[in-house]
Order: sequence, then structure tokens, then C-alpha cells
Amino acid sequence: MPVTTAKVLFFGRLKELVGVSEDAYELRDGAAIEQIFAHYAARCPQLAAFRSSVVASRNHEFASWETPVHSGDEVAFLPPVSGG
Amino acid sequence: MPVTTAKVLFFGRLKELVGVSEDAYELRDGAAIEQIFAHYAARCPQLAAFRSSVVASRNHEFASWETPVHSGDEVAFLPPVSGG
Amino acid sequence: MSEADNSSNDRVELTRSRIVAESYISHVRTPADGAIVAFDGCVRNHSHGRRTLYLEYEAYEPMALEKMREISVQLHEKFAIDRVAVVHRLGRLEIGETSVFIAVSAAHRAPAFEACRWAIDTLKRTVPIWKKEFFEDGAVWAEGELPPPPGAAPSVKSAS
Amino acid sequence: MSEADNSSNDRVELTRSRIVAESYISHVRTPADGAIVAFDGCVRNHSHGRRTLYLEYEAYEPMALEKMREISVQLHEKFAIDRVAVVHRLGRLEIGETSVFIAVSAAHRAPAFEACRWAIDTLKRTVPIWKKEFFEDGAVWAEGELPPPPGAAPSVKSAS
Repeated sequence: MPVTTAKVLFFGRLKELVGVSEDAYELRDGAAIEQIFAHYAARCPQLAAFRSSVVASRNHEFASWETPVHSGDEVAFLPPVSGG
Repeated sequence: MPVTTAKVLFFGRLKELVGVSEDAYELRDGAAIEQIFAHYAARCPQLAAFRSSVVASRNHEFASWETPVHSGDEVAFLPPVSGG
Repeated sequence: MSEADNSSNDRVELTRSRIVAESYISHVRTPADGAIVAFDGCVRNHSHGRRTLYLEYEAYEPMALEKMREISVQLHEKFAIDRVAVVHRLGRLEIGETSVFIAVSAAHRAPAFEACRWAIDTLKRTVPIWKKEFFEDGAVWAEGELPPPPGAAPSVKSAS
Repeated sequence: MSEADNSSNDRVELTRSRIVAESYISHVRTPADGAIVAFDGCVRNHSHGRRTLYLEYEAYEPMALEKMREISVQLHEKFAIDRVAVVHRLGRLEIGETSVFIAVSAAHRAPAFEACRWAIDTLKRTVPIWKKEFFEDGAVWAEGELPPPPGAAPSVKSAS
């Protein structure tokens, strides 16, 4: 099974919970965004608790949790936005 | 019958039709604004033609044509406003 | 606060000089505000399909100022706003220049937008200012709006 | 004109410097415009009854810029407007400073007001920017808004 590396980003409150803003994560090519989140949530229960208010993006577009991730993709986990 | 003097003002298109921007007009104390307009309209048929789109004011407040005019009052005839 | 207090920090002006937006935006900005909405009315290069060269504005100045001040008082009655600045320029204006500028500050954006819109809509109906448009082949007074009938305006005093 | 042409004169920025309103208002002003509406979002000295000391904004910068550009493109599709300028500041902001500034020009005022309002409402829901509020007794991330679900956003591409 081919393994690929995705760039994973956390912002705002999530960045503080996870303790990193950027990480490189190895995953099976085509795995869902959901699986990446589960990996970090397992290490950080507080992140898991925020699951329902987190939105994901892939390559700068909002993306559903089922979206497959491929080599070189940039996946970000975004808390509710509060700009303006 | 007491006679009084009102200051009469014309603006915009009306000023050009009447040919003056400001006039002093002698009238019976308590006469209606309508009578002042009639005086100028009689001398200037083009002004008469604009009657339906003219609004009057007395002492800087919009006023009906029946409003009585007293000594020292300032009466103005205003074409449709177009500021902004 | 009384109405007078609410509008006592407002800035209401007629001017024959160029209008500097920043000055009016700064005037309404206070530490309590989260939103400022500004309307800048400017001279278009066309009107009803004809090319405009320049405009001239004239006003019944004391009455125009009173009507503009009434608008600022009414804004405080109608909307949860903080400060208002309203200025209208008179005389000759070139294409692109600002003829009217309105700025409204508020804690939140919804009343700031609504108040600013209400202010310019009301100004265009009730403030005695007139615009003459100069075209290549002559000049015309702009088609204007009739102010509301005296009985309908809340501020009109009885004629007695 | 194509959509690209319509928005090609727009100005969309993130900045860490003070926002100067006049610069963005000037950017959208053209001889064809009769109206400019501007929204200035600024730092309030209070939030939910607590005294705010200052704010910090952070963004997912490339995505925030893309989302802001999408807003400008959508404005041209939805409203009869001329030009758009949108800028959001990042980093530490003091009370009274401008965090976001939006200016929209149009031939007439109604679309300018509507587009400016739609732009700030949409920005606050869809642009990945976050605000941390610093109070005397600590700091909190502001309660934010959830972006629309991916399927609902017209610009989201399929994940294939």
C-alpha cells in the first residue's frame, strides 16, 4: 500500500491544544481527512472534544471529513472563524 | 389692516425663472404663503407652471401653502431637492 | 441620555472645500465602537447617458444645516449608534470629487449599516440642496425629489 | 466582461501595518462611480461586558487570501458594482484600530450598500482568520462562526 506524506496545519485554539502549528503526517494514499484528525485526537483528548466545531480544509478549500488525501496535500484543521 | 414685510427666497431653477434669489415682499399680516407665490407667478408664467412641484418653507421648516406669514418671517420656494 | 446628549458629539457641515474622508471617519471613531460605515457620494462622469463635465451644488444653507442636524438626531432615536458625521459640499465639483460624506459609528455593524443608509436616503429627500449638471451642450437642474408633505414630517411645527 | 475582468481591478490584502482608510477608498473610486460604501471594523474596548486590553489576529494566510478573493469575485456576480477593496490586519491590534476595511464603488448607492454588507457578513463566516481577546485576567479565543458545510459553498471543488 503506497504511503504518502501530507502537511497538516492547526490554527487558533487547536494549535494551542495540539502544541504544534504544522506537522508532516504519513498516511496511506487516499486516506480520509477524518483519519488524520483521529490520529491527533488520540494523542490529545481536548482536541477530540472540539471535533464537532472543527472544520477541515484541503489545499485551501473547505473539505468534508471523507475527503481523500494524496501526496503533497495540505490539510488544515480550523476552529470557528472569528475575523472581521 | 396691518401690513408686514416677509423675506422671500427662490432656489435652483425657480431662482433662474424669477430672476432674483431674494426679495422683500409686503403683505397683509397673516396672509397665506399661497398668496406670495401667486404674486410672483402672476409676473412669471413659467413659475406658475412649476407650482405642483414647488415646496414652500417658512423659517426653515417645510410649510403648507395655507401657512400664515407674519412680520419678519422668511419664506422660501424650493424646487424638488437633488442633493447627495 | 437625552436626545441632545446623543447627538451632541455629531459633526454636521456644509463646505466649499474638498471633503477628506479620513477626517470624518476619525471623528466618529471612539473606543466603544466596533463598526463604522461610511457613504461617499461622488460626481459621476455620466448622467442619463450623457457625458457630465462638472456639477454645481447650491443650498438653502441655514435650512439645509437644520435638516441635516435633524437627520443626525433622528438617527440616534432610530438606531443603536454612537456618532454621526455628515458633510455636503457646495459650489463647483469636478468628476470623481465627493459631494456628500456620511459616517456612522456603532458597537455593532448592523445598526451602522442601517443608519448610514437611512441617512443618505433621507438627506436626498429632505435637505434643500440642488444640483446643476453641466454637459457639453448645456446645463440642467437635476431631476429632484419632492420633500414629504409638511404634515408627514415629524419635525414640522404647526403654523400657528 | 468576464468575471476575471470584473474583479481584476480589485484590491485584496492581508497586512500587519495600520490600515489607512483613504488608500482603499481612493482605490475603488473611478469616474464612473456615484457611490462608495465603506465598512471599517475596529477594536472595541469591551466584549461581553469585559474590558478588552488588545487583540491578536492570526490567519491561515494563503487560504484567507483565496477566500477574500472569492468574495470579491462573488460581489461582481451578485451586485451592479464597480470595484472592491478588502484588507484584513493581522497581529496585535490596540483599541480603536481598524482590523478590517472594505470599500465598494458603484454607479448607484443601493448596490454599493448591499455589496459592502454582504462582503463583511460573508468574510466573518468564511475567511479563516481568528481573534484572540486579551483581558485583564487572561485571554480567550473569540467565539467564532462555523463556515458553511463544504457541499453548500459554491466554490468548493469536488474532492476527486
